[in-house]
Amino acid sequence: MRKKIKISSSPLNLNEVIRFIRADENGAEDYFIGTVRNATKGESVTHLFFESYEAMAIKEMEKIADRALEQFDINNIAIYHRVGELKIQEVPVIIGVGSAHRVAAFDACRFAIDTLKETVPIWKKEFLENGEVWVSAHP
Amino acid sequence: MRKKIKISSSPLNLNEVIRFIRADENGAEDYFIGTVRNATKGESVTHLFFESYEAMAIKEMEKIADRALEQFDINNIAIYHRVGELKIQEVPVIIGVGSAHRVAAFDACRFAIDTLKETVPIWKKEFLENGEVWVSAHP
Amino acid sequence: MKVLTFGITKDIIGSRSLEVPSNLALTVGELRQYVISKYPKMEKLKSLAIAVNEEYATDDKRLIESDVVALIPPVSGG
Amino acid sequence: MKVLTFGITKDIIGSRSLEVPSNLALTVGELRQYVISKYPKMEKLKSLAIAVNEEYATDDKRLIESDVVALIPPVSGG
Repeated sequence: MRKKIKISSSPLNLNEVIRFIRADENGAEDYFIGTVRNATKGESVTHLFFESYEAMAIKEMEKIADRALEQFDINNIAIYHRVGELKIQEVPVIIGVGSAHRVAAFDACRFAIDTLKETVPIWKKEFLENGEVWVSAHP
Repeated sequence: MRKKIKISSSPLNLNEVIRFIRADENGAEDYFIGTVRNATKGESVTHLFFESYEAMAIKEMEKIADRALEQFDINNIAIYHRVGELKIQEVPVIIGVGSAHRVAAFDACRFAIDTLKETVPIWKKEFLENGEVWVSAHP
Repeated sequence: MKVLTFGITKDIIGSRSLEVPSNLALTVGELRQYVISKYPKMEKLKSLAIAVNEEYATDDKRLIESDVVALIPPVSGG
Repeated sequence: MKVLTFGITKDIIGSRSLEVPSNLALTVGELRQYVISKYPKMEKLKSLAIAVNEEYATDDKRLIESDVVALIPPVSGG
């Protein structure tokens, strides 16, 4: 098994991701971890809420993993996303990639998070000190 | 404290790296983990041995961290390297970077591992099925 | 035909789904027009994609009653 | 003057350090020449840098007895 995809309303388990990625034939691993930041565009954020269209999001995440395995010289990839309410410092997303050499791991990891933000049907609502907003909804 | 450097003969503690990097003002973290691969240039590897000129290696790792903090829009960086004998799948190096946005974290992490491999006085001996070799020593 | 709503489209419509008369939305393009005409706030969105059977669909895609259809406002995961 | 050795230079010399007569190595460049002439295998290395007081040093750097000097063969960390 070369890819592992998960959407969860519980905290994401980085050790589970690492156990999946670590392998005898890997010399390099890259992990991208998104965390909830305390501010956006100069405004304080109190917390976030993530909603997904889960069945479709899983399919889109699998497409990203398949494309990464095809386009980059990597051995395995995991894409985990959390949904529900998240506080500052909590982790909405983890992407792990394993490869023989480091350049492919970096490139594939970056490709995966960039594409996830463009195609996967997951929506983030920011709760600011003065109100709330669905991120990127409006021009 | 924005940088943390360590050379250790015990297994590197990823959770310690994460605790150092995780911060309210970070929205992105990138972790590069080097692992011992079971083969090199088609030959089986049984294990590796890493030796350092520790006092100088620490200085060079600190220079890399300082340059990364100066050149990239990141908040913090950790560079950990292990020495001694390492088996397949064990971890010689961890680099962690935290930033508000992901591009800076990826760029700084890649800069740090690329530069480490060029400047830090640490040497790797590969133990192959037929003999042993100091990596990169000869043209 | 039942249309699922997510994110800001759920807030605009005030419900997790929307019932659309099938004869008013024979294609994905017609469905979008119907939704925008009924909920003008939808026109203010940066984009409004439509998924059919959990895949992004183009405007000329024909809809049938058994399709699983969903409104996909601009995504913002990660 | 005592010179520290690491990696393959330690293996070539067979010791963790090397004693060099100070008058034969007034500069970093002269030290390298001395080491290569005494241990010809050193010339086969891809590079042989020299550190003085834990910093990479250029060939024209003058050496004094109290300097901490080390041979730095090609590094391969990571």
